[in-house]
Amino acid sequence: MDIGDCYVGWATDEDIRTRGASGGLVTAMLAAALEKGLVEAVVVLKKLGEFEAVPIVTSDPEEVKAAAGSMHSVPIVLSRYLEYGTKVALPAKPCDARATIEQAKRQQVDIDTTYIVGLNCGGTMHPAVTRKMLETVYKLDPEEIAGEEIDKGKLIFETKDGEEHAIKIDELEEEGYGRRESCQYCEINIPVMADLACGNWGVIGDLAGKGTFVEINTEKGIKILQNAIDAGAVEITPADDKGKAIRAKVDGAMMKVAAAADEKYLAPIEGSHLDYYMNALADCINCGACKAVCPVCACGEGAKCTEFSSASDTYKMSLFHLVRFVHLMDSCIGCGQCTDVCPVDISLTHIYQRFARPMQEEFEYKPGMDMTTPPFFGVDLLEEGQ
Amino acid sequence: MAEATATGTTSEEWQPKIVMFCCNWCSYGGADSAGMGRFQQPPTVRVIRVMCSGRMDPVFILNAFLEGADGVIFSGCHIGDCHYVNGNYKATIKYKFLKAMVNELGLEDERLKLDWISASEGERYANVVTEFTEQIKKVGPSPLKPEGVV
Amino acid sequence: MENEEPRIGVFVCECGVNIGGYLDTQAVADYALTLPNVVHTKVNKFTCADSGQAEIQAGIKEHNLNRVVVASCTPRTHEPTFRACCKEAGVNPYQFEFVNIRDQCSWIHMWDWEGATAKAKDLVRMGVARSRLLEPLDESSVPVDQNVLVIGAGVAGMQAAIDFGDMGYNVYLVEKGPSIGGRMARFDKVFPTNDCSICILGPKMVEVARNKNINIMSYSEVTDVDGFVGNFEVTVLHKPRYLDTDICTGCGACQEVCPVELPSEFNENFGIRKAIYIPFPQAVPMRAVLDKDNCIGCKACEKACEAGAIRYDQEPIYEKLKVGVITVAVGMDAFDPLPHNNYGYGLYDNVITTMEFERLLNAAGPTGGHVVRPSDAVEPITVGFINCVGSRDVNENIYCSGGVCCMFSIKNAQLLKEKRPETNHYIFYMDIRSTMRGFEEAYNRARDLGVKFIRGKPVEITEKENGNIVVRVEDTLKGEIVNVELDLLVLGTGLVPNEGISEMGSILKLPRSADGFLTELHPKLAPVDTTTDGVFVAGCAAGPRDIAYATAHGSATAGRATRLLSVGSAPIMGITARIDEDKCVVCGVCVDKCPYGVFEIVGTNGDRRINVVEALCKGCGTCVTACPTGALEQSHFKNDQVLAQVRNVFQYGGE
Amino acid sequence: MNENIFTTVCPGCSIACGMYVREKDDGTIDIDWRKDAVVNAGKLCRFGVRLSANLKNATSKVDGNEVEFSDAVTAAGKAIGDGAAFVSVGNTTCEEHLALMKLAESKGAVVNTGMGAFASIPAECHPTMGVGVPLDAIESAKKIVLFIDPYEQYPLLVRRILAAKKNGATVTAVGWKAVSLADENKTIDPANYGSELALDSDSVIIAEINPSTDPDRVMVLLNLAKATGAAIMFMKPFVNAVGCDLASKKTEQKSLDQIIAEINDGKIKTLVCLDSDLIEIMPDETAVREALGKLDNLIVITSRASAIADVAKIVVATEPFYRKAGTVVNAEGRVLVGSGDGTDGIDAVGTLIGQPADLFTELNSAVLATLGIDVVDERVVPAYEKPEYGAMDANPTAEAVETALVYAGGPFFWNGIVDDNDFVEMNLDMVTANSLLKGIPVKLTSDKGEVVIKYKVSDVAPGVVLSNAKLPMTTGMVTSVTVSR
Repeated sequence: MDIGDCYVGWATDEDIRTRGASGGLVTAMLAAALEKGLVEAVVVLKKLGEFEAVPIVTSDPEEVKAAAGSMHSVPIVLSRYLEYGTKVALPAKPCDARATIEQAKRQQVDIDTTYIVGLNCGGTMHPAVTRKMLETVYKLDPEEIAGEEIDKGKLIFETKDGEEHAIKIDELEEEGYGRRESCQYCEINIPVMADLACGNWGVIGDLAGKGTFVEINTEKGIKILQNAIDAGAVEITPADDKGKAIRAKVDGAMMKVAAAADEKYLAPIEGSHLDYYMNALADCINCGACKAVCPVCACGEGAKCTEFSSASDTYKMSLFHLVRFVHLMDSCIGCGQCTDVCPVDISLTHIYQRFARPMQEEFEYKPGMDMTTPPFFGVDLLEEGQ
Repeated sequence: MAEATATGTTSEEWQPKIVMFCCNWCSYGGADSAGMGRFQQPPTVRVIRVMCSGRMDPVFILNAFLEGADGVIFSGCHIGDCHYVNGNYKATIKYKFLKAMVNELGLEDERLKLDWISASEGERYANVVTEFTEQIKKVGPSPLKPEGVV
Repeated sequence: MENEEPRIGVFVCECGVNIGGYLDTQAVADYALTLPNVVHTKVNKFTCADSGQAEIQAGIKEHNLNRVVVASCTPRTHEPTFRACCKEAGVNPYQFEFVNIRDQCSWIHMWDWEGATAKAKDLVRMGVARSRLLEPLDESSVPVDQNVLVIGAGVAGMQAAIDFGDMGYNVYLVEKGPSIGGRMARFDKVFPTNDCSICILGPKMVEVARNKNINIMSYSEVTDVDGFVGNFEVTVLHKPRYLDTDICTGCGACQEVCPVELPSEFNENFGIRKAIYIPFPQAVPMRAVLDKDNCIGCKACEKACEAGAIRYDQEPIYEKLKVGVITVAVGMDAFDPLPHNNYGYGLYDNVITTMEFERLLNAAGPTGGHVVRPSDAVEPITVGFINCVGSRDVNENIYCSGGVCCMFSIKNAQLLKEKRPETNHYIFYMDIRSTMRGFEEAYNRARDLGVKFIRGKPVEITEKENGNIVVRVEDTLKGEIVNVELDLLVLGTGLVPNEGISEMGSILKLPRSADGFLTELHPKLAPVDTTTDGVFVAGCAAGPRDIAYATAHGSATAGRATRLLSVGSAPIMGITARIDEDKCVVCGVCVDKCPYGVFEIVGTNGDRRINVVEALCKGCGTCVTACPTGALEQSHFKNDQVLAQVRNVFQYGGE
Repeated sequence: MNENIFTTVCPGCSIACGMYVREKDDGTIDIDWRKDAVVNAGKLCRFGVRLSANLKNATSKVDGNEVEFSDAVTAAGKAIGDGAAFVSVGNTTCEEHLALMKLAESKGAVVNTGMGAFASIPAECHPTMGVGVPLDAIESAKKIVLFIDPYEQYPLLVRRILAAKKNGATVTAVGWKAVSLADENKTIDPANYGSELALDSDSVIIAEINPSTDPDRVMVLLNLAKATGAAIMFMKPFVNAVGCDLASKKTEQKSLDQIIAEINDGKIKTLVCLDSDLIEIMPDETAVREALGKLDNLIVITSRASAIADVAKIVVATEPFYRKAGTVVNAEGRVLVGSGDGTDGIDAVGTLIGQPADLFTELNSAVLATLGIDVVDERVVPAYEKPEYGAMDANPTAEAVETALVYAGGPFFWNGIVDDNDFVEMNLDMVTANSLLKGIPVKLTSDKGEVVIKYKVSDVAPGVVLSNAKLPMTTGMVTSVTVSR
């Protein structure tokens, strides 16, 4: 088994294989990691209702097996749940993985003891939006939903009666439904930065739906997969080239869609930028939620953005936001959390991205993709300048 | 208008207020040399001394703008001459960020300036101040200036 | 002390008319009194004068001040004065704040009374706001190890070593070459007195060798320096000589039998040396060295060595030293005209450099003191010297090599003329810089001897079939173009930084100036100090110098360093980085931001923390800027102290 | 390395935002955003975001000594005799409130919610005063009139109002401070509300009732709503104020001021407070402390450490709010339940009134009965009877004083928490007129004393010094002060 290899795998355990998505490879792998002591803890997405799952930390393999993924899970701020150095494995969408890597750069997570099992992601949906969409567009009772998937540009809901209801994502998103805005223009669908990249894209033939396509990206990736195989928890077979090609094709298609969304949402601001941003932030109530959820912010309660800024400032804009802008310019991964939690509905991710994009391009730096030091903190690139 | 009294000039012409951060070893010395050489310049600049341009925290500059600064200059030793090995290189990176930030924010590009001034460049210091002041007069008072401050 | 309510006194200086003449000092003082926590203000004629300082101290007593603000000239010159004044009166020197209303206000707004006054008020308001937040600091100190490291055993390094040794301190004198002596050992005679170089240097070299406090480490290099003032940890590499220096007697039998002949570096590659050789007759230590790269392994030397000193299997040895202070005297190189073939050097046989000429002139040199020209070994009759080769030249180095090359050429022309009166000499110069004592006399002596001085920079050098060199030059005094045919042309090459200097700079964290030489702390007031406490610089490492200057520097470093050694402790300035561990999230950004290695992450998992080695900190504050949490603070330049100034630039409704 | 996640609502105000509380093995908590919550889509204001810092658990005490829960209950049993007075403003579940009512009944007393307005306004108005309109209804309103500052007082209303504006609504704010999202900000004499605010049945009036609200102001607004057919919604500062009011309806009510008065007259000797901290809730802290000092018995049943618990004779410490079983009714009348199953408070009362331990089940069904529902579904707002009421003649006392310190009481205010609210606001004229220095605190002086505090320049009515934090020198929601440097 080598870095770069691609396999299709599935859980040997009947129950996991049938319950877990795509043959339950990931679930089985995580459980095995716990059982064999490769890790002390696993982060699983505890499902609290059809449309919401929250990450919880567990050291109980049974809880891992019981949990199943969800399209609506929020990006994971690992350091909020774990002490540095904990041996942990977590399932991670690309943004989760990038968040984790950024935290590792800030010494909040020990990358060497953290196994990131990446999951392909075509985007996530906000529970509230999803419900509204089901009621108004699909004309379905949210409580009747049994499952969902994205296929061929369509968002498909399966109701408990087994019926499938499909609508084109573009149409949905035209009307402001569908995936989170940040997901719509996110161009990373395959978690190449994680230790393993898992998903159902590229699983074809009679394995379709019964197996998970897994690409090995790191030594750690080999470790956790091999561990599961040795434990007899999973079986794998080399992925065939046709499968690889299809996977790449799907990825390519998604990237095109993302590029289009980028054009749409991040088109240059018309008129005065200052007015644009002042209006955008006018309703800020200084709750601090955006910072609290930010996965690339390592600071605690005390931070430069909060310490030197106060609700009592008589400023036209809040120093808090301006400092956040600077700090995020190289580091924002566009995960969408700040927008999600903003009580006055400021599209913060959108704003941060407007500041971050040009900087990340100038420094040819994409946060969360590897352990490169963020330019703002970088010293080595200075030396080049000398 | 109110700003006229800000710098107490009798002239009706609006005088901007500029915050300038100088490193202790070069630029602050340059400011002193300007004095030694009696190089006259408009009384628009308020100098704040830090030990090294590497100490130049974006928070300071952003705060200066929010306070009402019409322009901000930060200045250090010429590249290669840093008293602290490479503090001014680090300042250069921060400047890149701030410049991009200020531009995206929609503040006029002219309002933020980084310049290397050595302790011996008194005349140059005066020129920098004078030219920057003229530049700011052209763009006018900062749109971020809070009401009522002078 | 810290949380006691601030009681600020503001003293506004008129500086005679320097301030009082251009802005309303009384108005500034009155305004200051309206500011919160200001309980006393006074206008002084000269605040820095005894009377002014007395008024400050009286104010402190009378109003029980715990903070003092002086609005006058510049902290760069007067901060120490006022800090001392405050300290005497019981106010912590770091709770003194300087407001610059002369150099940066009255002097630059001489015709704007209103504007200058308003600006002065703003500056005072900013200063008072900062002063309100200033915290008392005490300068801590660290013990100073009593051992000394001198890097480079040229004349400057040797002098430093001797002085340290004589004062009773143990000195490690590290020299990268096989013998001490440096450049001076290669000179024939030295200006302006023209005494024999080795005759005066030789005894000094022996003096070094004899000094029981000096530990000569020749053929060795400093590869790493850790630690801080008083506590440096030095790694020295002892390069293998492939012989046992304790046994070797320096008899030279080995070099007699060695079959390998190589150009002799000591003789500027005129003449030869063997693969195993004694560096030069007066070498200290008088020991052979085997050049392994060129050794053919015939073992002839081993047989010839009666002492049996040869050790072919010797390995490099790394030694760790602990020292308290360091003198850097790594010297210079002569400018190399080869790459650009300046004035035909490298193209025409009979164009040589001063250093090469020195060796030809030297009785112990390759030609036994007979100056011959390379092309045909004939003794030249007409010799020309070009000055400022590689100096005062926009294409090479803009700086002047300190008159060294001027005097070189004058001396060499003179020497040859004295030796062989039949010879003619031309010196092509831009300016003659005979600035130091006895230089001008040497210049006159050369003129009297008939050395011809042509003021002009040669524009063209050509070679004739017979090997003669023709110099085409405009005699700018006569204002005419002349062609001078010479048998030999000597280039007065300037002084350039030693090739190893950039490495030495980074090992010791010393900045270098535009000219490439090490930067002293202050060119006038601290010429041998550096920005790294406990490290001093002597000789040509800090710029072109002549021997006298370099020697004086050597002694100077010993003198400066002894301040620390004799007291046995070194002060650490108060403006260092401090960390608030409750706020710190151990993100580690500061660690690689710091150019001095102040920070390290210690502990594991939950107990990880940042360890701050304050003594290493130079107080630049770069780490404070990088720290995202604000846990790092630079004492005396804390975030809120600087922000207090920023937030007082403006005020509601004017005053 | 496992954690419990509780689904709960934020105890900050009557919007009752849905949220998760993560409880680690060591008992420390951290909040998480419950994006599936219908009330707030997971969004929280500063109070909710910082809940773990804002709420500290209580400990059972008798005469200042820590004791076991059961001992505290026994002690309470002895102390609570006939003639005891009971207060529960609505910081806990309907069930706990009901339990307290049972206890009160057994002592021939009632439970006061402290909302004086309810006492002096005809009962037929109570449903309208109690239950507001669904928050979605705000979004679809054509015109919105704000008698509150949503930013400071009820931040989670802001997004609803912004949504309404997107849908074409116009917003008018009537208050001390200009509200930036309002199309127009006005100060209007209550007499002219009708004429100045062109309202109709597509309009929504958003106001507040708190323990210190002048009933006449409420009546004026009720009249306005009746006259124009506009929907009206009274926000309340306590998470379950509505539920507790519904539970206590038809019982005679007293305002907190009355209760304090009766303590001072010696009419009340024993006071039982259920998650109701009069010291924090009432503006004049000193007066309250004095009064409480005169009691023979002050019994506090509470889930959080609070000022009143510190001075109480007996503290019965119940589980933190997020662990409680039971129902909460928010300002829109929505019925909410958390995933907690704690019943300490109820069990405590159970023991006191000699009722079986499964008192909760009984109370719970009683609550559902009162609300007229069989099952709790957070996504459905039950239908509430809102009887017609006649116009009332009201003459609200003028609040304007020459220079007045005025409160905009938000969650932090009612919970007595100093956070990022440690400053007052005034307009630029007031600053320059008193030649205040920038960045230097202002001095406010009332008959009661003085305070030095940071100030901010904002668009506040002339003569008004607005505060979100409670200051020691206040005498009421509006206090006459002088401003100086």
